[in-house]
Amino acid sequence: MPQMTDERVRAGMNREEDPSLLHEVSMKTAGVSHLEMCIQCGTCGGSCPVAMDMEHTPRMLFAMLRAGMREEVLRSNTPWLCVSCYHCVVRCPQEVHIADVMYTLKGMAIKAKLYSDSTAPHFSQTFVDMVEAYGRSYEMGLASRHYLRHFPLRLPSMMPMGLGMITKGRMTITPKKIKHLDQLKSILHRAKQLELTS
Amino acid sequence: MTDDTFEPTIIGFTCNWCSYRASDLAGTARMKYAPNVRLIRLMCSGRLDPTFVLRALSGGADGVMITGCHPGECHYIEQNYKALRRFLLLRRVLTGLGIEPERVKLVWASAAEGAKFAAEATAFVEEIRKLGPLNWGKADSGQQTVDHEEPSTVHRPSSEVEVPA
Amino acid sequence: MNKYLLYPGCSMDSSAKAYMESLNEILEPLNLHLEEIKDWNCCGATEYLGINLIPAYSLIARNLALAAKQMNPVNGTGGTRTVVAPCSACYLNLAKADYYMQERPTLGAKVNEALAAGGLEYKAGTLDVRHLIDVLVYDVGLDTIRSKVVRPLSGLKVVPYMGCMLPRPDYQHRWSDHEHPTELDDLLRALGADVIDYPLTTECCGGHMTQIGPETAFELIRRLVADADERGAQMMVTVCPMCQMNIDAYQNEANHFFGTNYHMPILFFTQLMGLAFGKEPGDLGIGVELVSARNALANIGVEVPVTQEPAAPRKKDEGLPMPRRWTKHEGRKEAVK
Amino acid sequence: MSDQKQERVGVYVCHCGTNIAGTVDVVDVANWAAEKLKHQGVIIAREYKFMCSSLGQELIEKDIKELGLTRVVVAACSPHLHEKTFRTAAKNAGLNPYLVELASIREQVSWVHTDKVVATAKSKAVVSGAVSRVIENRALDEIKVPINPNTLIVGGGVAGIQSALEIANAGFHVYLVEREPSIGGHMAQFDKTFPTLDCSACILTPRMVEAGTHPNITLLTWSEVTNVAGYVGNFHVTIKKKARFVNEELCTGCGICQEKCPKKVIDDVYEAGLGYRKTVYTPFAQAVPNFPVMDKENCTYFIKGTCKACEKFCPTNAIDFAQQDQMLNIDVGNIILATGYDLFDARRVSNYGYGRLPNVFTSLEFERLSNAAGPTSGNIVLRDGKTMPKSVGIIHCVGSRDKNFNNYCSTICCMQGLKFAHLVHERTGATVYNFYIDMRTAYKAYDEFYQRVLEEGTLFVRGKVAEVTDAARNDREKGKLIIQCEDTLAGKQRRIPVDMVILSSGLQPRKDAKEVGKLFGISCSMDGWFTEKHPKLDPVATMTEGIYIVGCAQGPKDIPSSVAQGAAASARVLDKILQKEVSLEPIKASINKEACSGCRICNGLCPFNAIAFIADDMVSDINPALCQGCGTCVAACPAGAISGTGFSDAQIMAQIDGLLLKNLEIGNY
Repeated sequence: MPQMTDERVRAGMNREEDPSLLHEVSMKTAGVSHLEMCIQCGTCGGSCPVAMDMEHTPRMLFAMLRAGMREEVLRSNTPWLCVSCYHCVVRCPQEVHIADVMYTLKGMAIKAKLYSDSTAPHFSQTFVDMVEAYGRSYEMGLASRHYLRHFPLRLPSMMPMGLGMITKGRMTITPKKIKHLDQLKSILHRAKQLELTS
Repeated sequence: MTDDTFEPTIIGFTCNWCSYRASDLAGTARMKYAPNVRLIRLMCSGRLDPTFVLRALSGGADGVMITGCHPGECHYIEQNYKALRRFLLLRRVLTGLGIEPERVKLVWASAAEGAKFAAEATAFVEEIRKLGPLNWGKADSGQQTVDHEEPSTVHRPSSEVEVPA
Repeated sequence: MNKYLLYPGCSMDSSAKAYMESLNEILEPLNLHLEEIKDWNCCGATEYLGINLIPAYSLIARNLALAAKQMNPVNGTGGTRTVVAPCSACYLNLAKADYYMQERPTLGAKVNEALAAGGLEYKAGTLDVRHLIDVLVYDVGLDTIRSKVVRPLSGLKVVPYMGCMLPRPDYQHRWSDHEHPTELDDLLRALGADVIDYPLTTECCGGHMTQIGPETAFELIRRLVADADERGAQMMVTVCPMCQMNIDAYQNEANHFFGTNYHMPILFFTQLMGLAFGKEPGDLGIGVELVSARNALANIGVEVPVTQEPAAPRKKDEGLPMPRRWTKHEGRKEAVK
Repeated sequence: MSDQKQERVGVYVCHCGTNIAGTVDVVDVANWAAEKLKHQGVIIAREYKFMCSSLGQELIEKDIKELGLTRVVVAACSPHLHEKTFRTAAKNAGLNPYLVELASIREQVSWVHTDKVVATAKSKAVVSGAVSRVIENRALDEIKVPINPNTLIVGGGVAGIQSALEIANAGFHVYLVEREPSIGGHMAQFDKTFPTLDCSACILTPRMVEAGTHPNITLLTWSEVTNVAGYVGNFHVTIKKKARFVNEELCTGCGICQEKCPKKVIDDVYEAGLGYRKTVYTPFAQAVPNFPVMDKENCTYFIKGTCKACEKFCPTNAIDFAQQDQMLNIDVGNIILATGYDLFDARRVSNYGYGRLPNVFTSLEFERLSNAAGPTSGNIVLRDGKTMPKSVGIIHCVGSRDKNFNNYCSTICCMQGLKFAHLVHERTGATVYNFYIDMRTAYKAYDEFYQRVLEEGTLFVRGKVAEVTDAARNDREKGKLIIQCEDTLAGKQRRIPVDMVILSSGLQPRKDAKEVGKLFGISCSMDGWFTEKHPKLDPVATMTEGIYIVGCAQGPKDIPSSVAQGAAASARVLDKILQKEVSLEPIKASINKEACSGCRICNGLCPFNAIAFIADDMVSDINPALCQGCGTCVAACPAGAISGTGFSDAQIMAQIDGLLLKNLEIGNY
């Protein structure tokens, strides 16, 4: 947990800083991230509709990236709360691709097994599993499995909604499969190999 | 025919008012670009006599970059339009001579566009690298070895044969 | 030009089937032909991108590759290079993938290497990815739409809700504004509706937070619904299946959470177009929303037939097998590989 | 191909400290030139730390005298920087200055490449090109032209007024042209000026009056420059004096016409859209000149054909509905452009709600609101015209430092925002918030002003505002404007409800800056400001001799800097005037009449009409006074009968060969 680093600092040691972290995140991000260009103005943190639940505002997270605080950044719940509304992206005066940086940090956190106790990684993974198995997403399976696992107590109050969705024909009970699932699977298989080499 | 070791030699013509100043700006801003372009300053792109281009290509250049002010921004009102006309004609002549017309490129760059100048120069070098050496006026034996006293990066085509312009 | 390729997206035949039904109803009056991309797959929503980069973009790009193949005139689509996506998230993913594959050629190359494993390729920039409302406002045109209105929606007080993924990040510069775009307002006005200025029109509905952090999402839903209610709206009108789903299906839950009692129906803009064009509510998927629009529509004399209470749900859910469960152990294997 | 006699060439390679020597092996370049270019006539090649220093120049002068050099190549920086330096050095040593060539191995080599081997090789090629070329150079004589002592100043804001007064007080004539009905510019709209809070009108009006009554200043307001021809010392300028519909000879400026005019329109210029004016008007009470102008677009008489209230009441019969636009032609020696700035259009930042939310104001609107002579008599009130705000948010950097709008810092907005904070505090006692990214209070007594505003209790929030909205989330926010931002120092998102928002909008180039630049033959930067000759050492001159830029036309700046530039440009102009003549580059085309076939192809090519066909001789001829030396005719002549001095075919061909190192083995040209 984060305290470990702080304790080491207290013991007179330097905080472990990774000067290459910012560049690493930038390069792993889709498109040209412009992450290096951040001027810490806080437009992102000001725009974010879910900032109230974030441990760090996006701006703060970028400052931590610059400071090379790998562990703290990857443990932050911030990327997992991002709702991809792109308000910060279009308002950012430096054109930082903030939403895409959040995706990068999620991926890095999963690989480093450092994400906080958010249920989001599991949700994403469940979704991915489903898409890989069927080629299409499948809300019924996704929602029920996710809720069952993470919000069992909320499930009863959610039942009327789920029931409504089913009775109104808005939640298919059976998943749809695409025809050339094999093709998709080989593409994704190759893509995963490429991901590891990049 | 892409040859990784091939370093093109390119002659660049600039006008005194816009594009040479763009290259100055690229310099003051320390923007890096491919070193293969050697510049000649004219007063105006309208001064560009097509025979200059032929002289350069026959003399060992693999490509020629002609630069000037943006249309409508010429220091001499509209002479860059004349450069444009000559450029289009020149490409036809080159095609007639069996030379890829892509070896001559026209770039507009204002005095403020140092970054554009640098990017265009680098891009053009890559385009010419893809086209390969021109070897105009050389024997079929192809590339002569470069004078050993020359650093290998200065690509000096054989100069034994002079081709009249 | 009235022929387009259609990328429907997964929700169009489930949670947003009303969107699809109503879309089908308005195609004929507007002389639009949409040809579905054959064997399209899920775009990955916002989930896939958080796991892996190359697979996420390869998943999206498979659709682009299939569409590009299909756009070939000899295959009989009329040769259009425009892909229409009615879902904002799908639109964003497809458009963004196309843009990033150009902006970062190394990404484009890797994605194509992956596509090659499935015998496909896609040259970024080949297609033009656009959202349904973009095509309706800018290609079909408001004048044409206005000319098809037989039942003006005057008296129906609506707030236009564009959501976030449509006007942003907008790398293609398609929208009038990132904050207060007017396309949906203009369209609803063309239908005769009383359009209320809605400052939250591009605020977030909560996205996937309804699944992973419901309490965060409830607050976002509350803000939207409360402001619409405050401004006297009878309903919200949306262009996005995810927005519709969150505001419709989770509204009661949010009410529950905050002790409020909002009743703010939310319909797809295509449903209102259908109504204005004189179509029957039942054919437009009206009635399947959980927060009923019945009372709101009564204001303009539209009667929504009562949906039949379905039979009791199946006693035993014997559905199809679920995909493998993801475990930490498995994740590790993946990483080591 | 060339003279029988071989030229004696000296090559001088500059280290420029480490600027060149850090990337180019200058010793190698010099040795190489001495050895490989010997056959071309290079008899000496030296390298030196700073060629442009007096010691460096003496080195060249000494060699010219002692070694009898007939040509000089200096491999150093861009010719645009030091060509003149080395030409003067040559001249001092008795060598014609045009027999010197600069080979740029700094801007074109060392600064743009990193690999030392490659850069050294390229430098050799560049030197080789210059040596080949310089051999073909010919001695030329500078052309001297007399300077017209009159000066044109375009723009009557504080910078233009300052320039005009400096020159006029020195005893020379100035034409001061202003597009609006009165001089004064933006400064005339302000209430107070930072950091001393002097009343803007109190310090500006005396200057305006002085300019308006100065015997050496011809004031041309409500006028625009439409054409500029000629060159330094001899510009021919056409000015459109728009019809005022008021006879300036007869008008006494009594103001009765304004009083009697029955039609009011919104004043978008002087009152920034916040107040009204009549259709016959002077923009403000202290206007200079104080003759009104008629706004033809809105005047009832011009629209409907009846009214003429102004005419009826004018005691001196000065109203003249038949007045026409006048075209004036004047000759001047120098031109100063003081065309100012436009305010950034805050509607473009749609998340700040300007234009949608009534109580969001721009900086210029607030200036009028706080001005005692403004529409509210200086009462700071909301858009309803009566309610005094209890809380005010001032947002910095609106449209500035933002890649979505303008990249640059507008320089004045921080101080402007602090001034607003002070005025709001002083006049309303409201709670004031200032939202900033970085507080930029450089220059004399500016930071002290920041301290003062801090002391007054203004609440500073470090964070660029994300949005201003009227969508309340709770009762505290109801009916307010909510400013949402991240307080970056507290690390928390905040929503601050206020009654009024003031946008400290940035400055941007005039929307017609590009056309104006074209008119005067100067260029604009990427951002659209006029480009100065050198950003540090020559900030008021331009690439075009005889044209100067001052004030915000050159870039955003405050009043003290604008005034300083106005004065600086005047000093430059006076310097030129006192020299009485100016030397021009002798780069001209000339026609060899023997070779001319009289085909007349060149005649139509010249944009300056310098080429005429002489029917008697059946040949074309070039007027050297009109020729600007572009060389288009030289390149076009099918008979090769036209040659261009300084850029002859022989010079360029030789340089091509030299750059390609074809000169190495072939020997003498």
